[in-house]
Amino acid sequence: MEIPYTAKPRPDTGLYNAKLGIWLFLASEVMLFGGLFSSYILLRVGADLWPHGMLSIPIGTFNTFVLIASSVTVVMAWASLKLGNPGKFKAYMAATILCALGFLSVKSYEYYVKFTHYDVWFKDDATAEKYFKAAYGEKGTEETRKQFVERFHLHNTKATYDPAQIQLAGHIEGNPLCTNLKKLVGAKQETIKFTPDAPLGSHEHPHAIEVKLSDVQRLSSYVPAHSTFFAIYFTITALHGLHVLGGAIVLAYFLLTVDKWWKKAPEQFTNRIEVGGLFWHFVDLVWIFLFPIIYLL
Amino acid sequence: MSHDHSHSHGPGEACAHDHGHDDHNSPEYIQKTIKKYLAVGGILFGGTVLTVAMYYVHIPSVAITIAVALLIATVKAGFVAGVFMHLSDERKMIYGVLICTVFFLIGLMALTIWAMHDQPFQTLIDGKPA
Amino acid sequence: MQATTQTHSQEAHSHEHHHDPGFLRSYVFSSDHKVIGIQYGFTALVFLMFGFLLMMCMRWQIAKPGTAIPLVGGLLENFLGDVAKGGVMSPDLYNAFGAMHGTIMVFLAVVPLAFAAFGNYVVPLQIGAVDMAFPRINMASYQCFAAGGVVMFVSFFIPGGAAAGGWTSYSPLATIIPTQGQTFWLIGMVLLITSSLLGAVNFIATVIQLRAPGMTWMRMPFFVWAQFVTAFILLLAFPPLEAAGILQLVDKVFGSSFFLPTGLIVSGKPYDVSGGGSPLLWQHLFWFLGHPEVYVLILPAMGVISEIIACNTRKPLWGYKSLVYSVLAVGFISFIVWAHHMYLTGMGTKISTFFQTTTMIISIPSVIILTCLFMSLWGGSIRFNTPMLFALAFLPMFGIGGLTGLPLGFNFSDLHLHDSYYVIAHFHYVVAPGTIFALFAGIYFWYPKMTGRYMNETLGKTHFWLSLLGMNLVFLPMFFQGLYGMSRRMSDGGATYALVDTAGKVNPANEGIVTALTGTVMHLNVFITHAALLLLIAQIPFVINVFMSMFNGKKVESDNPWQATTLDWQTPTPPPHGNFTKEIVVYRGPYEYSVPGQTSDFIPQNQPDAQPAK
Amino acid sequence: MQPNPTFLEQLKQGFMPILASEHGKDVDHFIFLVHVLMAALFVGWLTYFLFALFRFRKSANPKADYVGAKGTISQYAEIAVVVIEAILLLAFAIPLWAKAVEKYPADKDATVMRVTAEQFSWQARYPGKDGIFGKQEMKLVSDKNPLGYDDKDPAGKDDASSPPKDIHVPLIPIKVDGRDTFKPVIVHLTSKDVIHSFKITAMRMTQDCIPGMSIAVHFTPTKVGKFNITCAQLCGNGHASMNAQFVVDSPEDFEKWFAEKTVKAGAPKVDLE
Ligand code: HEA
Ligand code: HEA
Ligand code: CUA
Ligand SMILES: [Cu+2]
Repeated sequence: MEIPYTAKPRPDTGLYNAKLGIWLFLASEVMLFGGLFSSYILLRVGADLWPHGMLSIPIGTFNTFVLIASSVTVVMAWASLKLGNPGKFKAYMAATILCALGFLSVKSYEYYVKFTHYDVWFKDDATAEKYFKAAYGEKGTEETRKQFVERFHLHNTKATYDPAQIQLAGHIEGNPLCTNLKKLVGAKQETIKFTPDAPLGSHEHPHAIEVKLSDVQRLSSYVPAHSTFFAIYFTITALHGLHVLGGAIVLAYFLLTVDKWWKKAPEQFTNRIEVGGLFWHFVDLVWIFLFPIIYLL
Repeated sequence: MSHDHSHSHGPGEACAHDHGHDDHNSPEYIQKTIKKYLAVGGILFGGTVLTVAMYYVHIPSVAITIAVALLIATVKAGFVAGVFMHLSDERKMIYGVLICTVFFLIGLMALTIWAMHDQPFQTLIDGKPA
Repeated sequence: MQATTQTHSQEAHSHEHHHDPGFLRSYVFSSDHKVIGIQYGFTALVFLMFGFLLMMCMRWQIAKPGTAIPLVGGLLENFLGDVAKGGVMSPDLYNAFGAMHGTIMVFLAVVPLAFAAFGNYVVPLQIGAVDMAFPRINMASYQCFAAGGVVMFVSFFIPGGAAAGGWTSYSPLATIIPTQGQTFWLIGMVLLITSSLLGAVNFIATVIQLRAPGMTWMRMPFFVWAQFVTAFILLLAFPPLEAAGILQLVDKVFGSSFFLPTGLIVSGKPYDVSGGGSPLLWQHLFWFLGHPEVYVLILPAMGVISEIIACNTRKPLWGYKSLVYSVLAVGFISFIVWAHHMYLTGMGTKISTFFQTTTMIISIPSVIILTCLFMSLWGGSIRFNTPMLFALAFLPMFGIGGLTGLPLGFNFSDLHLHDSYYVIAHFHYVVAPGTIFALFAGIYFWYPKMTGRYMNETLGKTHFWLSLLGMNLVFLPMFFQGLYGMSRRMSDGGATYALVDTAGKVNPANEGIVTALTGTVMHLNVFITHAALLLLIAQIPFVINVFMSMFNGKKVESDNPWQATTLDWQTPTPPPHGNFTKEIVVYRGPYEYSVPGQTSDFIPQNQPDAQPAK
Repeated sequence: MQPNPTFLEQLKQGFMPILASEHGKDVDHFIFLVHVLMAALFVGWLTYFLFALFRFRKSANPKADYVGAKGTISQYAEIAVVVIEAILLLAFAIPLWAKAVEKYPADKDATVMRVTAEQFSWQARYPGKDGIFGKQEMKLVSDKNPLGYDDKDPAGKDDASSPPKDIHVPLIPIKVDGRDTFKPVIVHLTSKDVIHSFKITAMRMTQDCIPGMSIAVHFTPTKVGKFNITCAQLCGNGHASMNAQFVVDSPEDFEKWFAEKTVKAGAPKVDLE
């Protein structure tokens, strides 16, 4: 028994099976990411405050270049096979996989940076102001308010916010990963050493300050639980990352088995590469939207 | 992929897709497309640079920023889909599937957003009826 | 071909053909669409039974709140612990069973049976394909499904029990219930959705690519059309629910708040999340699937019915083209009606007008489909065998269910009927005496093809009449309860707001309240539960029939015992690996029955030329 | 005790519960109309169906007819369905919904209250003479202030809270455009925790209470009496018992109840069962 149209296209549709299959699958992927993008839009439109510039644009841009490059190499890999050149195919495919790994490493680094960066909210105004001053000197309250305004693009400095609503951002000594108030209190810790972020327009970190946990209302690293922004950022990019990983594994499998397949069924193998490439381009395409929406806007 | 024109059609079925240009499998054709791929790669790089540059320029209107950024992204996506994914030269069947998909996606987004904004009974802000 | 017809059981048969691939490869990790179909079918039937048993426990609780469930009460206490203390169902357990009844029935019983099992077994045969386009993906699809089923099943036994937020899993409730049942539910759903997506890709590709020569679109049996549209619905409507499921999972596991608004107070304390989410967002994403999903439940059933009606009236389906266009229209419009489940969330006139208009529009193609099937009876020569009985009963039952969808579809009447037992009655009429009857019909119909033996007619007819009676006695009274204002999902069947309890004792808390449920309404609860018991008993002949007939059923006389025209009957029985023993070419439409001037009253699709009467 | 109507008696009144609101008449009428359409279709098709089964059984008609039904009756039936549905939609459902649900009476002409739902209780707050509610913010919630009312807000000084699960409104006759009717009720609905649904069958009124949102409904009671509020949206293990009484009083009874039972300003007690 043999299933028809695995290598040659069916005349009336002009398609071989796998190509139709992958396009159908991609259609469902469009709806999957579409659902997530819709959620993003709705949550953002409905939000009181939405942060900006929380992610490193140079890093994001770099990763965009990496993905685009991989898209070029994967299509070149396919074209090389079309020209009957498995040697070149290997080189291009290897480059593609390297790009994928590069992308994932950079992404992991970005995650790591976020997981060790903290925001602290204080119990009441007076306490908050006390710590703002400890962190940034006499003008501490103004400085943190400025940071707040900058973060949420509220270039209307006349607006008044109760300081207890404003968070102090920085690092905890020892760079703990994803800890929170409950965990710290649970570990019988009473104070933390906290290095606030550099004031706006400067790169110099202020000295670490001692923060009493009993003064803290909420403490969160930049994880999904931090805020809706980070929640959607991590969810979508993680899902996208999983697609990159999955795609890379499949492409690597093709790279490793090319010799065998090229001898046995060159046409079918070329089709597989085309199909794998289609998936890969789609992953790239998602990122093309993801990057401006999450990093820039 | 190309058509195998020699293939006999089943009874009652017609060839749905006909294209005039030369065989997609010929080396010359592939060579030509390779140039195209590299050009598109260049365009994608350029588009990215443009988007990021725009962010640093700080256009005062948020709406314009968003519109332009999304426009660039759409153009880039168009190139990826059209050239890398050969959509510009694809079969009817696939267009059909994708058109449905896009239609439903727009339905999902637009109707949900509309529904979330047509809530006249949402009332009582700070104790006073809105 | 005749040589292979002979009636071996499934096992004996495939051994003859190929070198023996071993038990595991043949039955567990097979990539043959027929084996996968049977795997799906069997698993789904077991879940169907399981879902029904859950509901029997709940029905007991509704009729006799606070009393121990006979027979199984002790078992529940043993397995589930305190939630079933003394064999009495606690509200928590009731909610868990309710959510799981809905989930299991929809996602683990009916979809796998109607779409995956029948679709897998029959579609490739009917279009003359050797297998599905991607056999190994097909296998992966079943494995994903099985894994999802296991996760769902295991969730009953974890501390705190299974998900208890309704099958709709509305946030914040589903998120803030502190136990992990919902997490299991979500993981299970992601697996089930993945399975459906793989299945859908495969079905569509198969129908588009693997039709036999001559099998043009308008020569496809209606069943194939129904499955084709169903596959598209699954393909495009399921992913947003998968997205929603992922978001709720992140809420649940990582403490984010996609669906939790700012300022939640749970048990008197602020709930420790960042807030800023939207409970309505979940509802939109859920119902974006939820509504198309109901057509996933009904379209394959309509497909099955059409095949059986055409064959047993011995005449072509009336209005084949209208059927096809209607089913396409239903599939298309089903994507833009979802918010009729959300009229009472505070929608404005404009948006609710949009959705009630689309809801009314979608009822039109349904009416056309039903009309065509009704008109198909006219002029037929109707054989009342068991499959046909179930198929015929489907029509009025779906009619009742569909018609009662109308008052729900108008927001002004939904104002009173929303979330009452009227809704329960509406959709059960469509899915239980509707879809389930169609599935029974399909099982009785294709059983001879799968096994080479008929199912027993006496047992079958007993099953039919008792089920028909039971279904109506169960669901008809619910309309009245609903109209009277009895709400669904009441763990005490409404006893708290009744004037008198089911035993006739006055409820002092409701003294003087004039809209409290009356004794009559409460008594219907008891009545329904008894009817449900009858319905359960009615299934015994079916279970016996399924297993007995495998060994002692009457053997089929030929490969085409019902004298049907479609290609599924033009194969050996049971069909071997690769399905067809000869080249298949299709020459005609699917329902060439009683063609004037012919000797035989049916002409198979692959028969080259008609034989004029002498 | 209430008279307990028999099945027949309930059937006679269309199995609808007692009606005590103005737009409820329209609801009932509309439900009736839709069911007439449904019944006509069902009876019509069922008659045809049974006849066809009998007439075309194999023994009566051994040879099937290839063509089958001719004529256009079924098309007419389909067109009729379309037309009737369109009429129901355009002439009834949409305008009635717009009138009954969206068109709010002015605050000053209505009994206004805010109902906060929580697992598993209902509580009403009346705005007092100024017609303005004191601030309610969930972040003010504490053991002593379970519904988060702001004590400092001057607008809240004359507010009054009902006891849990006991909500009253007065039945005050008024004239609108020369027509005798009663003072309408506006209820602002919100929830502290999960989604509940405020359902009073006698008023033919259902509305979800969604945390983070405040949604208003309005209706005009027409009868003195004690009615049920039930929760129509699954909200946890106490969902079934989350009912309350909604009492429509004569003005005097209402004043009396208001003076005796409500708690002025500050934070009312809520008992969590
Ligand atoms: C297979 C399942 C299925 C099908 C096919 C339908 C079909 C329809 N449904 Fe139903 N529905 C559900 C399953 C289904 N539904 C479920 C599961 C729920 C509840 C979910 C939950 O909340 O848990 C629900 C809930 C539901 C609601 C929400 C109610 C509420 O919560 O308040 C609404 C509202 O518009 C609705 C409307 C409709 C309509 C207009 C149709 C139309 O498509 C119907 C069209 C059909 C006809 C109009 C029949 C035509 C018949 C004839 C012409 C002849 C009749 C005569 C004889 C046969 C003799 N449904
Ligand atoms: C496809 C969907 C489906 C099906 C088939 C059913 C079938 C049945 N349902 Fe269910 N039901 C739902 C979907 C379904 N239900 C949903 C979605 C809800 C809402 C849940 C929620 O509130 O969240 C619900 C809720 C629901 C309620 C309301 C509970 C409440 O609100 O508190 C009730 C009450 O009576 C009920 C009863 C029944 C009954 C008596 C059947 C019977 O018809 C069952 C009949 C079953 C059979 C006839 C099966 C026979 C088959 C076998 C015995 C297999 C044999 C096996 C082998 C041969 C191996 N259902
Ligand atoms: Cu509150 Cu149900
Ligand atoms: Cu629906």
